[in-house]
Amino acid sequence: MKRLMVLVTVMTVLAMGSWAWAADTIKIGVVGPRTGPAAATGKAFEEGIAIALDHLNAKGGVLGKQVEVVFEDTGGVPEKAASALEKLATRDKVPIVVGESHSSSALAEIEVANRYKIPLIICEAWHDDITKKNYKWVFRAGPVNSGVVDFYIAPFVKDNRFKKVAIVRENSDWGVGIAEKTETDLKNFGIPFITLKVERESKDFYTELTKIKGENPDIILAYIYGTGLHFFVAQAHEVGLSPKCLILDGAGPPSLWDTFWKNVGKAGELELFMSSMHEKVHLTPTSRKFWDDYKKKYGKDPTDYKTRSIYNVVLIAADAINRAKSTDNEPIVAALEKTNLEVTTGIVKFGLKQGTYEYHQWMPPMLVVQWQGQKQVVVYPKEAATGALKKVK
Amino acid sequence: MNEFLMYLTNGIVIGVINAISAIGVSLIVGIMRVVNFAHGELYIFAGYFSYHLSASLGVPPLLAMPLSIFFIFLIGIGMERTLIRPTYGDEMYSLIITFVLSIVLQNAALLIFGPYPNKPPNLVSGATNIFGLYHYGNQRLLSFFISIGILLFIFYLIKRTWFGKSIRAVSQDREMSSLVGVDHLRVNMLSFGLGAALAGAAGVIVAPIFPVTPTGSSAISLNAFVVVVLGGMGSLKGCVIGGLALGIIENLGAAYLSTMYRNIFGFVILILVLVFRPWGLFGQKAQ
Amino acid sequence: MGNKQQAGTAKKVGIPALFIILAILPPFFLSQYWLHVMIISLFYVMMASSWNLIAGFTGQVSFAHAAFSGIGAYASGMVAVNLGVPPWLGILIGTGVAALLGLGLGYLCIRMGGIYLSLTTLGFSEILRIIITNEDKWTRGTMGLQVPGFFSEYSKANYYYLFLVVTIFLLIVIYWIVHSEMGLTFRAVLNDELAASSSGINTIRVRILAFTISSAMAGLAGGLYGHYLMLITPDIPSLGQMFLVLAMAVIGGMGSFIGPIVGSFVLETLSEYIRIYGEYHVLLFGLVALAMARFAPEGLMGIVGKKWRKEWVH
Amino acid sequence: MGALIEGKGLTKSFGGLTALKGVDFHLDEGEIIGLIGPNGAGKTTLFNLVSGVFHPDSGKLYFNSKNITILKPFEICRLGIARTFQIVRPFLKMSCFENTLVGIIGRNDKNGGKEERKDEVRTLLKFVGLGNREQTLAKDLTLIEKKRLEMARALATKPKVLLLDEVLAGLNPSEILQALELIEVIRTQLKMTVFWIEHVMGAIMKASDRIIVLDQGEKIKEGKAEEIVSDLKVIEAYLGESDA
Repeated sequence: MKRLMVLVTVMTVLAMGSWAWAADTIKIGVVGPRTGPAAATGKAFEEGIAIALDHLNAKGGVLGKQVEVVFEDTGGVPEKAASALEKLATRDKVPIVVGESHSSSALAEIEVANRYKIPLIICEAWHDDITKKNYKWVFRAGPVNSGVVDFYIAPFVKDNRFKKVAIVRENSDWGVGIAEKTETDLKNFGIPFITLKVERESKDFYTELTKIKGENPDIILAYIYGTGLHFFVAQAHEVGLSPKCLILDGAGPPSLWDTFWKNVGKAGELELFMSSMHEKVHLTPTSRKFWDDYKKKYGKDPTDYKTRSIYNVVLIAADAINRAKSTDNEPIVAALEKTNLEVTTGIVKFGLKQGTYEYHQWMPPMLVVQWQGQKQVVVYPKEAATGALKKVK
Repeated sequence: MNEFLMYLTNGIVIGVINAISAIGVSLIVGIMRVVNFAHGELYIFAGYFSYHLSASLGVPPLLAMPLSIFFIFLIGIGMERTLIRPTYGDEMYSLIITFVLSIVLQNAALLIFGPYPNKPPNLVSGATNIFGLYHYGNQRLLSFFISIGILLFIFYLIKRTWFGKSIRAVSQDREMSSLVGVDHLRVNMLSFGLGAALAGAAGVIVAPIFPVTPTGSSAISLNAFVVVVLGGMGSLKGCVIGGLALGIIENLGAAYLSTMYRNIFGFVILILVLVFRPWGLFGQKAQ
Repeated sequence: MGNKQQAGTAKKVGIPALFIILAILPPFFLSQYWLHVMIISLFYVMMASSWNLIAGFTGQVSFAHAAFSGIGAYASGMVAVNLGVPPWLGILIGTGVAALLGLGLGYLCIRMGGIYLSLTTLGFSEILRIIITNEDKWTRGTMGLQVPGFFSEYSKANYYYLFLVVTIFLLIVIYWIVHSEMGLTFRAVLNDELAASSSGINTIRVRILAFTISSAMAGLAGGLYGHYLMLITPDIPSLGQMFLVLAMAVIGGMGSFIGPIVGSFVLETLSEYIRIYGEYHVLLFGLVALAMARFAPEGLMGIVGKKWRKEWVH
Repeated sequence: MGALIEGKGLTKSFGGLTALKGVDFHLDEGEIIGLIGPNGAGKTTLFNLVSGVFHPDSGKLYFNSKNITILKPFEICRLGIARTFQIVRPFLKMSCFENTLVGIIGRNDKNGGKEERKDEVRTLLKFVGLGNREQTLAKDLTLIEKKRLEMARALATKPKVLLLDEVLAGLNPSEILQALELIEVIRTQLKMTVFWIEHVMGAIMKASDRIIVLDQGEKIKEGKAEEIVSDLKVIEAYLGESDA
């Protein structure tokens, strides 16, 4: 009986141990995958956050207090993502949350944000619905599927006169959404295409590639996020599909990870990928400053553009709190709606017209980059191009 | 037609590797009545060992492969001594121990090697045009021949050597074998090590083709279990035929039925076998 | 003798009653966050205790327990999303589907004995995962199925009480089964299958029965869990989840009534405290479970003391 | 009116080893029948066939003229054939009371309330001499007590035939006498037929109505005790064993 009581007491004490910290810092919540198949994104986020904090705190922080970040892991899984946001809202009681790079996770998170009425700025989850749902508390300062396809991928395919497209998509919200949008646009342009579904963590694509080869396309739009893309690219070369048929990595970062060249070998030559960052393309002074400070801090050039995306949203969040002069949700949302802030990719202004995905949405300009002799060459859009698209006859 | 041949080739190559991995499981089940759920993790560890040995430490890939297999053999022996030995005779206990062990090893791999797939350097690069019909990756062809070599070696080991005879004696009749002077604790330990080493062999062969990830281990274990049940527990020949059958069925199924359901075909057959021939396609019906 | 028995009865009724009174209190002093932890713990109590019913009391190691909770969750979630069935009814449907599939699976593989059951249930989990991921039209695959909650107004306290009531209900059923003649046959089968069979016990039927009941309970727990999270993902029927349930039962003490309950609360609370170490808490739990299984097969309950345990189990 | 149990041409082999070769036998109602033979003669295998643990490779088994060759152990038990084991198999982690109760549940009849069943268990435990051991766990019993407990469990299924596998092993002479009395009571009061394997020759000769002798899987002799003792083949079989 005594043991029972001890047990009950211990459990109660454990349960009551609340996490009340003295609030002498402003805490910004971050959600993103630090573990799981896309843990590289978490690493990129960490670097971007560190630079953002350096910049913010050097200027005296926010509302006179130092800024601190609470980074909750989502594992790239919607269930964990929802629970991560819930923890930030109920345990850490942060005034605002930023981040995320998986559409499926983001779609789970916006429901929680809406439930707890906590402002959330998404940076790298592209699904239309994230802003199309028109939740008052949800913003996005990053690419959106429809925008990426309408302004970049579809025109790129059309302008470069590709004759037949193979769309290969993973089974995720991002994959499904961006593939559907691409199909619509290609239909409008009258370009023939086929679509194949693949598993994100698959490692053997011989079957799919053999099928694609039978259709004889001249470009593959690969909507696969993660190292799966590497094996896809390498095996496409093995079965003799590429480089005659080019491959466009519709997300981007996987083509920039350290492991890319190791995994694909010479099959990586002429591969294309989406990006919002290039050594020679600096749209704002902040972009230059970020590039320089990154090099100073990490001793190398930044590769994954998501480092910069998270940097941007931390700055946007800090700016909103500063202007709201409060850490309460309503004033922060009001301030966000009036955002007019220069970040690395341009000047952020959120759309306010309800009814479409453009509500609370701001999209940075994107680039189509090609690996040419292991160098990144911007090949689209024309006005930003640093070289011409190379094809193999 | 060319496509069909291509799918078939892929099925056979993967089937042979399946067989090696499955023999590792089958050996341990046949001799000790222990299902090693940590089989897939040993395979993954071997893949990472060969990657780190060759990519990070600069050991030549051809040396890194046997070295990794040997490490896994030692790990297998260690596992048997510390965790598996006390479970002999208690099926439930051994199932729980090896399942928990698989989770521990999987997470240890995440901690040590990180979540990313890694591949040791290819021994050969490029592709060969097979009879002018289709292109096939050279590394895959090489892996196929190495696998055949390993299979022949295992058959020799088990059919022709003293060790193989003791193994067969113990798996047929534990009491009889101890009467004729076989030290079955020692046989258990060595065969557990051998089973582990076979998981490792499959791992190092596959790693350059399909890079290993810590989270991929359970699929590998399941694959081996399907083959073992297909072929009949404890049957070597069954493993080879079961492995080939699974490889071919999966690849043809993926090609002509559904790529997404690639991994389900094996299980469907597993369930059918369990319903109609629970002792396996090639095993013997026993009481 | 009569007095002693009365005192025993008083203890048997009094202690649970005390617990129930204590259990009513948390929403009055716990933060939302810790209430959430309590709710999740209650889910694990249901899972670990019902798994213990087959593993601890009939000696069958099923790796499909998380899968059955997933079946309950998806069945209930899908009828809610596609047909507008209210969650209250949905979870009953989910429980029924889990029971039926449990019966079918049990019928297929139990007659072949322990190893086959474990392998088949593992394969079943994998089949389920593949189907859920691929039939995204219905299940939304890894993207997660968003489902309605139980209450129109979201309230942690309401959910807590709902979980509490169902958990207590399940525990009473389990307690009743274990102490009934059915429970006695479970234990007989666990102790010695041949002897039980030779004493007229239809061991296959007993095993299938235990497996079906336990699967149905997992289905119920899963349904509740899904409608609490309002998001159903393949993580619910995953092997990772299965491991947590198994670890809770093993660490708490298999084959004891209290063991899995204690195990669930201890591990879930602990995992909140060591969450800052990310994924490593799974590794840590694994190591603890391994050490327990190897050196203290009766779990925490075996360590805490046999006398105390006896009062409860017998 | 045929035999209660009848076996025809029972053959069973394991791997390459033939344990039983075409054995015929029968039990009549109310008999006490002894089964003897050297080690490895196939006695326990015969019990395992009758109780459904194994099924014969060929041959048939009848109980009350019903074919029971391929029934499962629990079905055979419910028909009225109960057994004990040579190497005892009580439910170790259960009390004597619970062990016996399993036998009653195994009957699968819905007769009797909870209290009646409890009384029945107590009566049975007293009958086998474990009246004061109700709550003791089976694993804490002595070997002899475990054998008694198995007997109680078997009796609880209310069998018409009781198969006893070496229940006397390890008993001292006065205990053997008690046990023989018990067997006699089982026949006269409980009206059961007893089929038993025993190595204690004196006892089995004294208590059995008829004796069956197995050697190397074959029935070499059957008859009354006197006939068995004087039979050369039987003596050879046993001598052969002591030589080995």
